[in-house]
Amino acid sequence: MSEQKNIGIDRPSFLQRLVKQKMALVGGIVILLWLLVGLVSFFYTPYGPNEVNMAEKLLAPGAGHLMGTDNFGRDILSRMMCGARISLLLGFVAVCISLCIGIPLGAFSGYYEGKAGNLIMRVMDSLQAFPMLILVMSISVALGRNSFSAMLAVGIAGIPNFARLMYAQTLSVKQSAFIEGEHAIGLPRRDILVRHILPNCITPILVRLSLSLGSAILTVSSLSFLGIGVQPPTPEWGYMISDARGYILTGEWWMIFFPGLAIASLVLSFNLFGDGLRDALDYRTQ
Amino acid sequence: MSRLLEVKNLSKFYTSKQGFFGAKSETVKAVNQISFHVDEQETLGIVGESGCGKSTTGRAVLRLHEPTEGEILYRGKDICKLSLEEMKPYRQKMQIVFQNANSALDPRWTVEQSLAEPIRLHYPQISQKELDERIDRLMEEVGFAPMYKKKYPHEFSGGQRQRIGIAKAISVSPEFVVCDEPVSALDVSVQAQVLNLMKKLQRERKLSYMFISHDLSVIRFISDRVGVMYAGRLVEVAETKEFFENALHPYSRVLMAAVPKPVVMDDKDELYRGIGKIAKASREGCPFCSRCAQATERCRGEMPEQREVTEGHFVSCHLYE
Amino acid sequence: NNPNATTAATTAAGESGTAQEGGETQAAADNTANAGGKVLTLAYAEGGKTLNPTQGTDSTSAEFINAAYDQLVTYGTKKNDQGYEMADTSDIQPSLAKSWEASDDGLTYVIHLDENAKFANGDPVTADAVIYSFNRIKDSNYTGFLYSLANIDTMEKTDDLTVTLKLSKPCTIFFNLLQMHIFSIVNPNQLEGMSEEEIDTFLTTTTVGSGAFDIEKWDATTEVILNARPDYWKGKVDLDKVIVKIIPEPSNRVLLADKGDVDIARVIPPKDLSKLEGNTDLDIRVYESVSIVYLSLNTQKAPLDNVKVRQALNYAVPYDVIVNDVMSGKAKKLDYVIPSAMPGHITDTTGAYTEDLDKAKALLAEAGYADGFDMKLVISTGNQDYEDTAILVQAELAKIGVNLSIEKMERAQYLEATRSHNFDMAISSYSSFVNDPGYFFGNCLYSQGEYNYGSYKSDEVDAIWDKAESSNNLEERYELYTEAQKIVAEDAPWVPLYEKANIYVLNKNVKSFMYYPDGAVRFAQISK
Amino acid sequence: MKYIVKRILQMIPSVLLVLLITFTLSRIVPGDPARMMAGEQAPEEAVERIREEMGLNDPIPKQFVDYVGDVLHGDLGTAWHTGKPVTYDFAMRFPASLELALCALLLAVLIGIPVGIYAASKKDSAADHVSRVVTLLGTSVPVFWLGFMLIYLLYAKYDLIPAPIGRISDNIYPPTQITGLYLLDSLLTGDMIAFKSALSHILLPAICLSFGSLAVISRMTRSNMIEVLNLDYIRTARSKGIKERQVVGKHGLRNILVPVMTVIGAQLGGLIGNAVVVETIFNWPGVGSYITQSILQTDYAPVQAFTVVSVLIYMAINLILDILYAVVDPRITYN
Amino acid sequence: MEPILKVQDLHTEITTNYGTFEAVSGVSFELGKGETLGLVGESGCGKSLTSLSITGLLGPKVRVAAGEAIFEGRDIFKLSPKEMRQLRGGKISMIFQEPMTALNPLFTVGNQMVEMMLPHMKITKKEALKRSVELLTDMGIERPEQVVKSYPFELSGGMLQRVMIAMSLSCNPKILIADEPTTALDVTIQAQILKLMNELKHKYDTSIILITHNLGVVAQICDRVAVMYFGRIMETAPVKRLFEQPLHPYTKGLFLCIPKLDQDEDFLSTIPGMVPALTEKTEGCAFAPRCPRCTDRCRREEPELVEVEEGHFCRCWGVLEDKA
Ligand SMILES: Nc1ncnc2c1ncn2[C@@H]1O[C@H](COP(=O)(O)OP(=O)(O)OP(=O)(O)O)[C@@H](O)[C@H]1O
Ligand SMILES: Nc1ncnc2c1ncn2[C@@H]1O[C@H](COP(=O)(O)OP(=O)(O)OP(=O)(O)O)[C@@H](O)[C@H]1O
Ligand SMILES: [Mg+2]
Ligand SMILES: [Mg+2]
Ligand code: NI
Repeated sequence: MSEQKNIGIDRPSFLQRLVKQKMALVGGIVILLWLLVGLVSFFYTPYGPNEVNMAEKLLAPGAGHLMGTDNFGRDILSRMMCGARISLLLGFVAVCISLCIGIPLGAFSGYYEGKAGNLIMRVMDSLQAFPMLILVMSISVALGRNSFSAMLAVGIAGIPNFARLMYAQTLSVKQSAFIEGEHAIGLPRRDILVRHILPNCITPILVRLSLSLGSAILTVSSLSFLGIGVQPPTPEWGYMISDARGYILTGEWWMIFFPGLAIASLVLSFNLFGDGLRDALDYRTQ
Repeated sequence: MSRLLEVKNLSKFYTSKQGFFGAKSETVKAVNQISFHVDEQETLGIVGESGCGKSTTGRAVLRLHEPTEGEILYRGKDICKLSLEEMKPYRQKMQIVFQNANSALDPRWTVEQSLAEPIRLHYPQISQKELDERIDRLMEEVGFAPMYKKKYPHEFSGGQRQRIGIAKAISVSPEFVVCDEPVSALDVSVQAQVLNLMKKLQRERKLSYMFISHDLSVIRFISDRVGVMYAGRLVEVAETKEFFENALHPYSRVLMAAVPKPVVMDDKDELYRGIGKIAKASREGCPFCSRCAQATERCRGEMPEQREVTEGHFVSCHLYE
Repeated sequence: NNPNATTAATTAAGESGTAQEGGETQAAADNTANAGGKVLTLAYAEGGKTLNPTQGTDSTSAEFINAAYDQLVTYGTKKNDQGYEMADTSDIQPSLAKSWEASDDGLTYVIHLDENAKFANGDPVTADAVIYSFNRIKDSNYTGFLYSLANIDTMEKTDDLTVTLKLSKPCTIFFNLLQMHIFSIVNPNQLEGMSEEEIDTFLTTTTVGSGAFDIEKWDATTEVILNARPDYWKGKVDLDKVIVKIIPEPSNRVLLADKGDVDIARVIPPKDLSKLEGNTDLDIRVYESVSIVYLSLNTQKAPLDNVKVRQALNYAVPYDVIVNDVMSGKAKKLDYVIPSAMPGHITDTTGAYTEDLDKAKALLAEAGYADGFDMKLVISTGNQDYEDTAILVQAELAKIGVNLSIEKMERAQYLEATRSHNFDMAISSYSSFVNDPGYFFGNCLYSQGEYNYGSYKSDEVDAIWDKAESSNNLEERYELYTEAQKIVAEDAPWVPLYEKANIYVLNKNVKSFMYYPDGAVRFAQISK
Repeated sequence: MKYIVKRILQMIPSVLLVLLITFTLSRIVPGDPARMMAGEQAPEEAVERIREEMGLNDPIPKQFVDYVGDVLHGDLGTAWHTGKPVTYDFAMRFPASLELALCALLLAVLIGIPVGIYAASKKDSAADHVSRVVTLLGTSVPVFWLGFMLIYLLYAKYDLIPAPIGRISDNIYPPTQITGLYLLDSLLTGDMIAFKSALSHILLPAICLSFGSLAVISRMTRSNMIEVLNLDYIRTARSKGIKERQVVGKHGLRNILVPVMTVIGAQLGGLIGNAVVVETIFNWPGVGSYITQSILQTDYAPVQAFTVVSVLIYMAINLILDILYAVVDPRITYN
Repeated sequence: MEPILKVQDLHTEITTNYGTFEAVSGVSFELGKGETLGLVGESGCGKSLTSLSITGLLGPKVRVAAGEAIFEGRDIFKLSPKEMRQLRGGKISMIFQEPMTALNPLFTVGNQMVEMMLPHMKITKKEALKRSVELLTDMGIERPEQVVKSYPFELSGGMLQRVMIAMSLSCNPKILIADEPTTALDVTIQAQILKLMNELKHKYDTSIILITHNLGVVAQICDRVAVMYFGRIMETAPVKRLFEQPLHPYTKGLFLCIPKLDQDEDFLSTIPGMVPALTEKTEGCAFAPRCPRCTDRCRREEPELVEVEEGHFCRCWGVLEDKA
């Protein structure tokens, strides 16, 4: 069917369409909330996130400590607030690493298709053959146990995702008549790549970005859970769960419950948002 | 009229590599040893059925797809041998309009941006003001008020988009435009508008067209000469009038007979007598021999040479020797 | 279930699935494994590293080696303060050695083997076997150092059942060494024709001893199954079967013990004991041990090269909170460096460091660090308690202006860092192989000591050690070490934190459980 | 056949690359494996001797060549933390992991695909939205958290399942070994006691493990199905007057099979990764928990070996999938 | 002649996220027994939606808002889904534009033909397969036994379209709706298909609704023509009459737009302006903005479809006035 048949002229803007995606909206709002919480945590938390107070250890949620305290009497709410900024930051930097390396690699191999490109994609395939978590664990153990290496590991492991997406996108956009038109005009290949192909691949990359952020946060927290991610006593959510697992039997459920909820809500929001983004950007679902 | 473009023995083979080591490969002879020419301010129409190599010819002529062999002389200069840098002035002189108006413009760029890019590229010295004027003029030339230039491609209808595609092609003042089925996707009423526009532009800007279509009536309207392609070969070339009155190649005649004419006939059983059976193109000899009612042994074994039967009327068929 | 086999250990490389085959015949009749036999089930955190006596230096490996092998001698029993049976390290009892004679100068030992002693395949235990086994220890990369501790100079076969050992100098801990699992006697007949390398690989997974158990399955990460040998030369033990489940997740071990799904659980986080204490089916045993935990201070690095700073740190650590909250009271504050289970322990705690932040601040100010300083604290993975301790120390030191950042490292990396003295401060633990202050000091605080991570060097302490080690008089040695401990306290190269307790959670149905100072469970003694 | 050989040949460079990556990773890991092998209290000379024996003092390129040579001989090294050859450890644990992974995958497929199809055919209905949120949750909830919550509720609190250890209760003999998969073996031998016990043990870890894959599979099924249901031939099928169930079940399903199979194949990587966590939490005696221990103790031989093996498995599965594609889709041929 | 299908005032609505609009508004026509009705009009004018409305194959967001379609004495729009299913394929069958995509690529041609027959005829699979082969022979396909076993991708477009025709005729339908059956094909193949359809029309005695935008095709095959514009039928007439004497300005314009094969032209006449978007509200005659002889009345009031001469209906004030 031709585009022209589409009801067309007064087609709603992208933002309007995104807002129509109610779930994406919810996701976006929750992400913003967490972002806000993370920002606020720089200036204000009810208690210090690492403030030990043995006199108040293992308090159930209540007036003084809304989410209770942990085995060192640290306020869980405060730790959760700081955890938001840590998770968001780690996830964001990790995805940025994947993005900044993956996109150029994918675009290069997709557009120039030569031997080098072929080799790059083979390397990507091999990387993708690794079980993700194992690769991440290996890399971050190899680089030393801290949040930086966890971030780097998640970032590296995410490169093939973006490279392959970009590769496929580039290949498909390259087929468009308008790219051929640019060739006909004599626009240098590099310009075509940068000015025409890259911008036209943005849409799926944005979607992937959102989804990847979710999974990066999840992976980083898995690492912390396994004891590889962050250094104690960083209030990272996964690390908090790992810390708290010994207390679930004695009935101190709040120690494990809230961080888990936080991870789930943040990751879910990124997924919802990415999903909505995809729907809003996809003309076919109109 | 002087020669603008002369194509000699142009071939384009596609090899589809299979497997990592490329051990197996299959060759598609999309265009096979064709020769033709286009004069200044002339339109050469190319007809043929789907997959016969029309688009490939168009792209090969512009070196959008590197020809496998053959010469392309543009004003006597073989452009096949030029480097990318040397090719640049020719890119300005030779342009292309595509069939699919939807994907022919970058969806993320406004019409203005799309039009400005080629101009800037080929006239780097141009001032912003001149550029604006030029774009406005272009817009008017293809029948839009200049304010439309701020819009995005998806805000236009198919016919309008096709006109913008044409505007983009002529923005750098080319001499030669390959039109690859520019009206096939359009409704008749819109098609008429676009065809008129193209004819007008040709006259005003002294353009030469290589106009690809599978619609004989469109070809008849726009072309000065007609070339018929079949299975990668150019089987007949003639002046339009000559062609429609006196087509020689059996395939050309089949084509003519097959066009449904908007005339009501009483005896419908009489329809399409001359079409004959339909079969795959023959791989040996004359590709049409598998469908040709007059085919002989010779046709099956030997590819006929292209010969000039009457002045300006070339045909590749053993029947005319 | 396979009495004729030399050993039922199924773990020979490449032969998978024997364990299942074992179950096969019985499963056909009745699929309840426990029918009839006495089975002891244990939950452990890890499953040991090897069954090879000359390579297994960790305590879990020791348990399985002890089960499958006998040594020349063993410890007698005594009751501790709580009335529990435990090994009496001063009471050496015969095992494979029926009797022995020592020369007065303590340089010659004549050992008579028990003529009834038989290896699992029926071969008698002979002098050759003893010499063969001891030679293997001597040559081992892993345990050769223990052999050298025994000062054995020559070994001689007097007759088939008698061995004469000549020492280069007297060894006060001679029999304490001989009773160790390292000094297990292997059956040389079963190793004939193999190269050294092959033997090591073979023994990793196969046992060729005279012990009370056959090892049916040894899988260090899932489970270990031992079957009591009906033809054990000392007579079959009470249990029929021992199943050791390897459960790395501590909370799961707690759960299992709580539900009665296992008979014995080891390495239980102290904080969970309070929950288990409420369970009347359980018998929780807490024994003092020779394991100590302390902060190593790198005495070569500023500002820790300043003794005042080190003393200040000693005053700034929340000992009581660590003992009560991290260790849930199941540990004991370590006042001086030698733990209470070791000879030479100082019982009088006056003069030992206690938390006193004012004093600490004053000392820091004296040292010129009134505003404190930044520093890294290195800890190793694998023990939650260290992490918790580190967090508490961090929080407390912050109060005197010392900002600690905690750096958790892989065990291997941690070892590298501490051994190469490349750290500021580290949480270290030490568990003396040999329960002797000389051994302990020599390793940890002697300037050339292998584990002197903090590069502590005190001429006085070195002199005392030299003197004590050349002495044969136990009393004198202990006195000398008391003096040394005081000096160490003054120099403060460590912040001694606590001595760990050995905790066993027993189901009440477990009887005659006996504690050994090395912490390893001897299955043979347990009945049910 | 020739195609398969060719594909296997193609894998060689990839496998070499994987070997190089794992080898590199293992060499930049801090900490000295010889020290860990020798034992913490071993003297330095002993460690040095072990280092020499292990070839750790050789130049790095030689070490890599030796390593590749060993792998080619089927020697994946020795795990010092278990004291056994890695191949042996793997062989012991593989059936357990396979059983768990298969169960999880089966759950994911058997639930995921029908849910996806249903949601697609009832697009934008309440059921669709619910399934969408639930499946999104599947990819969002950390599996370790879910595992603990389930253990806490079902074992600790309400005692509905047996202790989360191992594959079968201690007091029950495992079934006669045929395939190594307890569920299958016990069914084959008709040993219902073992079957029940094994089932109750595998249920929770399998659910945990499948949750993520289930989500992905059902989402992919849904979106592919929606796309397919918009295609011309579905309209043709409807125009024939056949039942809607047949339209979706025959024409729709067959056409989403290829992408869905691809997803299932791709899930395997995630499954292996998650298995590492799930097996640890549930004390499942499989390869995953073994690898976690190895990584945490910096025992690199098993990790290296595991990576290589799982990459091989991944490639093998992709090969099998490619062959299956040709079965499903006549347009795909290999010659 | 008694009509076999009578569509009355059909309105079809499309709901999108941003509002509801009518894509077919008030289409009425009759289809006689054995008659071929051509439905012509430009892209997007609602031809396909009209046919899909009749067969009940509208998508999830499209629905018939009003109108009736009487077939065999019953209103199709009031049938239950089950009755509708029996009708579809059995009594009313369809052919679509793209033969390449209209057949499921993963099943053999035979399988898909058999599938069509099973629910509508008392027939076994084997018999159905045999019938498929016979039908294919009727379509002039050589070696039909082999074709039955092949997959769609192994056949050419022309072959597939024949398969589609064979399939649609397999249950002896009363009505065959062909939605642009030849648009995607080359002219030579199109010619063959048209020839085939002309032959089959008589043999199978089906009424055909042929949707196309090619007036040439209409001339070759139809008995009657309905010209659609903007969701409405503008003019209906017997084919010969329409070609010789079109009345509606839009129809006239259309004819003039087509380039002639047999004469040189310098300019084509065009219809000025553009087709309005369906979402736009129109007042008066939908064609008014582009009409050369538009009056105030045209802009105000929408004309009715009126029979101006025997069998010739037209929706235009101007034409009505001329006649009056
Ligand atoms: N990039 C390519 N790779 C391989 N084969 C190609 C490629 N482009 C075209 N072909 C093949 O070359 C032949 C000629 O294609 P071409 O596009 O020139 O035909 P056409 O006459 O323009 O057809 P249409 O009327 O459908 O546009 C076809 O058989 C086609 O399959
Ligand atoms: N499912 C749908 N959702 C939204 N709009 C639709 C849908 N189906 C059809 N339309 C719109 O309805 C109008 C009429 O569509 P229809 O398919 O009937 O046109 P047509 O006359 O068959 O055109 P063509 O010649 O291009 O096939 C078009 O503008 C189209 O965009
Ligand atoms: Mg083309
Ligand atoms: Mg249509
Ligand atoms: Ni269209």
